[in-house]
Amino acid sequence: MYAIVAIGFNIIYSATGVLNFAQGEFVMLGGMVAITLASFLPVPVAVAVAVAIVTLFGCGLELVFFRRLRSHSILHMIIITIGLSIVIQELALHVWDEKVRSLPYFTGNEASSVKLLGAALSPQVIWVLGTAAIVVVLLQLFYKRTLYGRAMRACSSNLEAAMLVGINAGNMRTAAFGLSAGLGALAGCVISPISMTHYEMGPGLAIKGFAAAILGGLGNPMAAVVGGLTVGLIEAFSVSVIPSAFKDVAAFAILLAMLFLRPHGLFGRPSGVSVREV
Amino acid sequence: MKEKLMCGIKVAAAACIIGLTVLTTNGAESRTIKIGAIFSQTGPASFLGAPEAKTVQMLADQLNAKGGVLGKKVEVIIKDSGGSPEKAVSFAKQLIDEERVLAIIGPSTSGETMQIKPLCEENKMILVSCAAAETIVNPLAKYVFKTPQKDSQAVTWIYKTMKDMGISKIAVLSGNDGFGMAGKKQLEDLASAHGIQIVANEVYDKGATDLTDILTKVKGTAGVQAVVNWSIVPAQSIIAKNMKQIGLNVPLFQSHGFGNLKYVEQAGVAAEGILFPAGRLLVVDELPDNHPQKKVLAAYKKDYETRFKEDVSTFGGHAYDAFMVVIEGVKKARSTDRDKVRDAIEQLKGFVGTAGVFNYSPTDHTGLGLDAFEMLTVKNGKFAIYKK
Amino acid sequence: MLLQVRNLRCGYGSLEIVKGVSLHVDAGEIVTLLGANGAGKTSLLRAIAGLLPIWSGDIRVNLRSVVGEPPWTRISHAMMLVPEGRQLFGDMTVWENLLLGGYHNLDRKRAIEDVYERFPHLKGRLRQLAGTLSGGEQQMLALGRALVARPRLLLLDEPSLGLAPLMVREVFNCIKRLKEDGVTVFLVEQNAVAALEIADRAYVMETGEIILEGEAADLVTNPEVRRAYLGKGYKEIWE
Amino acid sequence: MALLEAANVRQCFGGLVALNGVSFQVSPGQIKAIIGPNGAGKTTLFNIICGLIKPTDGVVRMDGKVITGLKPFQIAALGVSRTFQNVSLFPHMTVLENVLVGRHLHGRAGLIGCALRLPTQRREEKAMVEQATRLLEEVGLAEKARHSAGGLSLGQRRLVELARALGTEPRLLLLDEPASGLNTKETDDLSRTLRRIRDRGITLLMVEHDMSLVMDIADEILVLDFGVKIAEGPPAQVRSDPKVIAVYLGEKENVATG
Amino acid sequence: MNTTARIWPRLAAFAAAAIVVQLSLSAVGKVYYLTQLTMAVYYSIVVMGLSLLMGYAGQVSLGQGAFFAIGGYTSAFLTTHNMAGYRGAAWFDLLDKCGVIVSRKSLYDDTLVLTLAPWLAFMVAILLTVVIAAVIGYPSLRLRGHYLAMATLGFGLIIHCVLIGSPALGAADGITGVPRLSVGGLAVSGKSAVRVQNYYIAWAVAIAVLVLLRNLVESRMGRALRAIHDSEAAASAMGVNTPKLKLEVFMVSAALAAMAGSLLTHYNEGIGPSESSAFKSVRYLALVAAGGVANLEGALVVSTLLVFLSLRGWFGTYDNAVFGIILIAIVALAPQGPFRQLGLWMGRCRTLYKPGKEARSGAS
Repeated sequence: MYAIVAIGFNIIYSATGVLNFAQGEFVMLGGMVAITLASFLPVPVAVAVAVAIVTLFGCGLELVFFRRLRSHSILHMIIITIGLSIVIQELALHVWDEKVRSLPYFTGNEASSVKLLGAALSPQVIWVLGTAAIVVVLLQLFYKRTLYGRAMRACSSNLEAAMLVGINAGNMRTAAFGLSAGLGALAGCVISPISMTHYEMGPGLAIKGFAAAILGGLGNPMAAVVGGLTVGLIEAFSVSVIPSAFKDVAAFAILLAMLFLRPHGLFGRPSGVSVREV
Repeated sequence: MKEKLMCGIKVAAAACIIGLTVLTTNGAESRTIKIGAIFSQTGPASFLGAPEAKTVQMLADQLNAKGGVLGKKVEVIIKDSGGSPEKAVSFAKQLIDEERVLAIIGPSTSGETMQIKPLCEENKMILVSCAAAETIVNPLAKYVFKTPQKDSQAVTWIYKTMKDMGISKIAVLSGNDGFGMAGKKQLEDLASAHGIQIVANEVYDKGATDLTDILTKVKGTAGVQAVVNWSIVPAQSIIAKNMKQIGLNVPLFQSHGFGNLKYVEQAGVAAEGILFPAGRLLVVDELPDNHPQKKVLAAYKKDYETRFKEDVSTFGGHAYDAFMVVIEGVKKARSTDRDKVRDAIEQLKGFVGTAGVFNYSPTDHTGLGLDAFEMLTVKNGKFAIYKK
Repeated sequence: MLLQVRNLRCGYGSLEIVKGVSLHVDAGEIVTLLGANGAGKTSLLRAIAGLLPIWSGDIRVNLRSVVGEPPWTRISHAMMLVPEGRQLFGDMTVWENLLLGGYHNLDRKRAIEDVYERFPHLKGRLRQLAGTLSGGEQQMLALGRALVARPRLLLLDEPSLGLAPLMVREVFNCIKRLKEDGVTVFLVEQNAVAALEIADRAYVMETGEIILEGEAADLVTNPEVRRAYLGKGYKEIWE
Repeated sequence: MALLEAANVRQCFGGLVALNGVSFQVSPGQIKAIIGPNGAGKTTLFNIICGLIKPTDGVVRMDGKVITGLKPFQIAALGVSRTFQNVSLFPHMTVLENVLVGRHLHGRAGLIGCALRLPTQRREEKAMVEQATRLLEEVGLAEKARHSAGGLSLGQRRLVELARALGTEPRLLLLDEPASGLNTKETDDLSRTLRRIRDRGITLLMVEHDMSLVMDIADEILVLDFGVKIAEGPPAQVRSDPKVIAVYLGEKENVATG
Repeated sequence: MNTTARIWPRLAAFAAAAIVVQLSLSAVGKVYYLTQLTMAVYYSIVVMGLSLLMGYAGQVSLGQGAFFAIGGYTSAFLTTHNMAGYRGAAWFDLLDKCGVIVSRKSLYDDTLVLTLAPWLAFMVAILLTVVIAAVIGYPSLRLRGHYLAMATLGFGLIIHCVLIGSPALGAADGITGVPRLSVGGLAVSGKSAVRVQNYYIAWAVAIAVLVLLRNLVESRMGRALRAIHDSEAAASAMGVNTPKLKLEVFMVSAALAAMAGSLLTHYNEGIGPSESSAFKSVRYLALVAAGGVANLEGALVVSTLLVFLSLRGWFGTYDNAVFGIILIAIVALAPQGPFRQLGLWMGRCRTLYKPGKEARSGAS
């Protein structure tokens, strides 16, 4: 689950160099929209439509708030994505309300479980894992096999050269936002039955997703998945070592440790992260 | 020169805005009774504050439609604290100093209540809190009351039920918020008195989305006969689901915070059989017609649900009680003098609220006895009174 | 006139780098722009390619003004810049680099085949990451990538930069062949002798202005060219 | 003894070798110039000397003390100052403030002293302003002291940068293409200024493309090509070196035969 | 550089504004507005500290709320934790002999409460925060941009979790019953009787901070700081010890946050964990942005105003949204800060009317 959020970070970061602090809000919006639609549409349709709507929303966000900016300094990017995160949350609070909602389980119900290697898992967990796996595979195909995906990689590799060969960097940026929003929304839908959807869920997810992305190394979807799983495992494991009230502390501590020691991630190469470079 | 000019502009701008606030705030009117309310309508505790604010607004409208009390209209000033204590303090000071309200209802959380408790006490301001923690009324403050049932009573109910079921070894899980921590303390304090042994004791993040890890740990602990969970949403539903998923098939007790059908819906079939103590608001339909609370509860439920198109929750009920306690105090004192109203509230006996029948006294500012609770369970996706 | 720049002014921040430059390139020509470091050559090219916003003046490709258009539309005017320092997609393969060169060229398969023909060297390295190529190979790839788009006007920014003499020769030979294939080349070089050798016409730039222009053959012997490179009084120094 | 000594300095960026075992010495009081075509590794060498990058191999010594591995500010404290190829002024500060930053090393006042404006700090500040003003006068920009550094012309920026570098009272001053972008008159002024600086006992090491300037004022010239030293010696000797001519003016014969 | 001449008029203006506001509010009988104004002024101290860090040194911090909370909590804990149980322990006797133990009666019953003297707790609070800032800042400040923001945010969240999870610190309820902080005849306290006095104390502290920071910015260290912002490489080459200076400024801004936290805790007589929430830190960021990133006076004015309105409950349930919108609006419309942008617009208008005069851009 963190993995999908981490992938979302990756997509926008590599295409635009922006770390989107509002990434968690896409997840929340996906869940919220799907839940609303599910009241009169079958669940699969609702999820599909929700993902589509949030994708458009992500594109719109880029068009409205990023396309026209005069300054693209990192400080301003941080400020504006944080601002968006808050405003989207508040919007969600006033559009929906403070209540916690959830989608019905895709298969089975709340009490059903599947035995897997001795561990009991909810069928929804299988859904989540399956979705993450499929997303990663599709993303890899998209990036490695399609012209459009390659163009997106080109933008992150060398923006100026990409523009020179005729890639419309503006559209790429919009597409990256849309893609990342859509994936976030999808994540929001599949996890909704398990962990429910709440207007305030975004930031917590975002920072853990970021921890996962950092753990894996920014700019690499595969590594993000490994990072996501690692964060989840460490969280689960930490419960048996430290008081569970401090479970989140463990996750954040990992984030800090990673940032301080290996900001380019476990698998990444060192690049423009730390100051000591010319 | 330019610097001076800029400074002048800034200062002028500041003065203008402050001037504006002065102008837009109405002067006090003596023809109305002002009651202040501080609820956490937004922020992490909004699930408490939002229904509370709605309830109080609704009650004030209803009361005024009927002509008010003592011939005066009631004006409710609701402030949204967002769950921040410093805002609660700021608002309390406003309500005390500027609005000179008769009483303050709320805040929603015990943390905020504790921050303004000394403030109200010093300024002789009636505070009727909607938060549950024991520390609000213990140590006793002269002007501070509360309406939710005591945690200790809820715990007593749970332990009594356990005894009847023959359970003696339990696991305690609690969320890391004020509610969870307060409940945890009561569970620990009262356990030995009821012959209960806590063999596992875990705290988790209140926003946690997956508790399988903790429950697995509990499952691994020998001799756990029941699990008590003390938290607020959404963990309450998650815990029920996770227990079923990992096959931890012992009875699950929840706190009185489980009082909303929504949580049952979220837990789905996993909610079946959950036991929890609660006021009777949730099972109003099951109550016999001659039950003293039946009329009040049914009316509140109907009014709230028709007006706001959402299920009534016990939290709104706490605000109902708080508001009505103040109004009853005014009626009984036949005065809007704050000290007289306070005395009247302290002497209030047999007032029927949503949480139970209130009997305040100089030593008890909670007013509710053990009978305020009913042990409830979930049956077919609905709340039902638990019968042995 | 394939490319026409009129009275172009541009710079960074408040610093004016290019101070009113006018020049033109006719179809089928190789025109070279010479000048010392810091003369503003690269800024001028970046402005023409749309990477640097211009302050005033006009840039026309095929008589149509391209001022204000974003850089990625330049290719629709059949114009392509090979920037200074190659600017390859270093973490992508050679083949992917070529493919992206033909991002807008629907006939890119054929175009890539043609590039193989031109640079047989690249064909053996299709799966290699562009960043791991040697300097000369990178320059070949940069040229090749630009050619996949089948530009009629090719802007080259210091293609000989950092290359071993042997490679420089190969690059310049290649540019000469391009002309034979009907591609117009606007070449910015600091290797003046080599550039003038293959160019038809040349401009010399100093501190943001064009100080000299003429037939390449004339300029080879023009002392001003050397001056622009080597500073005043070059004579006493070098001869 | 040499003031600055580089021994077998090697620098690789990824697979690219920017410097391949360069050794040279700078004697006190001389003006030494480094020339060579673009991409020869001149600026890289400067960055290594002043500590912005750490060489892959080799050492640089100042007064016989190894300085490779030290932070730039530590090297600056040893008396090495520099200007930048692309003029790296602080654009949001005034000209005077820029030069005052150059005086940073010679101030004592810490954060607390500055915040409280202690008398010692005030005296120090006054002295620093006087010195900075003097430096600006020296480069002829005193009247621009209060202007924003961002609004100056390139030539003026170079002068401010020079004044700023002099503010650190260096023993060795590194100049990265000080004449690039300057017109003839400005270049003449610059050459006079540089001589004056040398006469004050400051050793100069500069990278420059303007041959006339280099030949005019340099005591010694080092020629780099592809990260390799191909010639070193007094101007007269270097200018007659056929290798240098070939490298600098292009490989005429090769192209002709190609 | 004649800095004195530039500072005093501003100070006089602020002091005059403070006095005018107080007098006019007293005159119209709305003196209670001073309560929220006082709180707002304390918060603006945090904002000024962050403005120094962000605007002048160019480093982002999303951990200011945590520093505020560390300061506040330390003060609150030391002045409410009853040490009566430690009587007889050697360290306690030593403290007692130094005269730093104070006793008072409990609010609700007659038990004797022995705590550390508030002024000492205040010192300890700031010191502790500075130490923590040093520990966390040393590795953090090697990062830049997004990474630095995330690192400080992560640190803030850790502090938040620890505060909420620690029963000794009141867990989710926070700490209440903090006594007043009195030095000389003055006391930081929220009692309505000393409201006016406290209003001026807050302003005095804020203006003092402003003066100190102004001095700092326009001195040797401040120039070095701004140099780092413009070009770290060039600053370093000029002999500026950039890592050390950045760390020092980080510590200064943390100390200011802690000071504000401690003072406000005494003023409010308590503190809760929400002070350390990520949103609080974001709010400080918004206020710095709204004041104009490198504009200490702007930060003071804007944050005092906006926090005042927020504490008055002006924004109702849209409180958070307002700050989010400010963040977006500033970046989208006035990345230089509203005052500077206003200056630009005014300058443009002037040139329209007087075409002969050239507008000086960016002046303020």
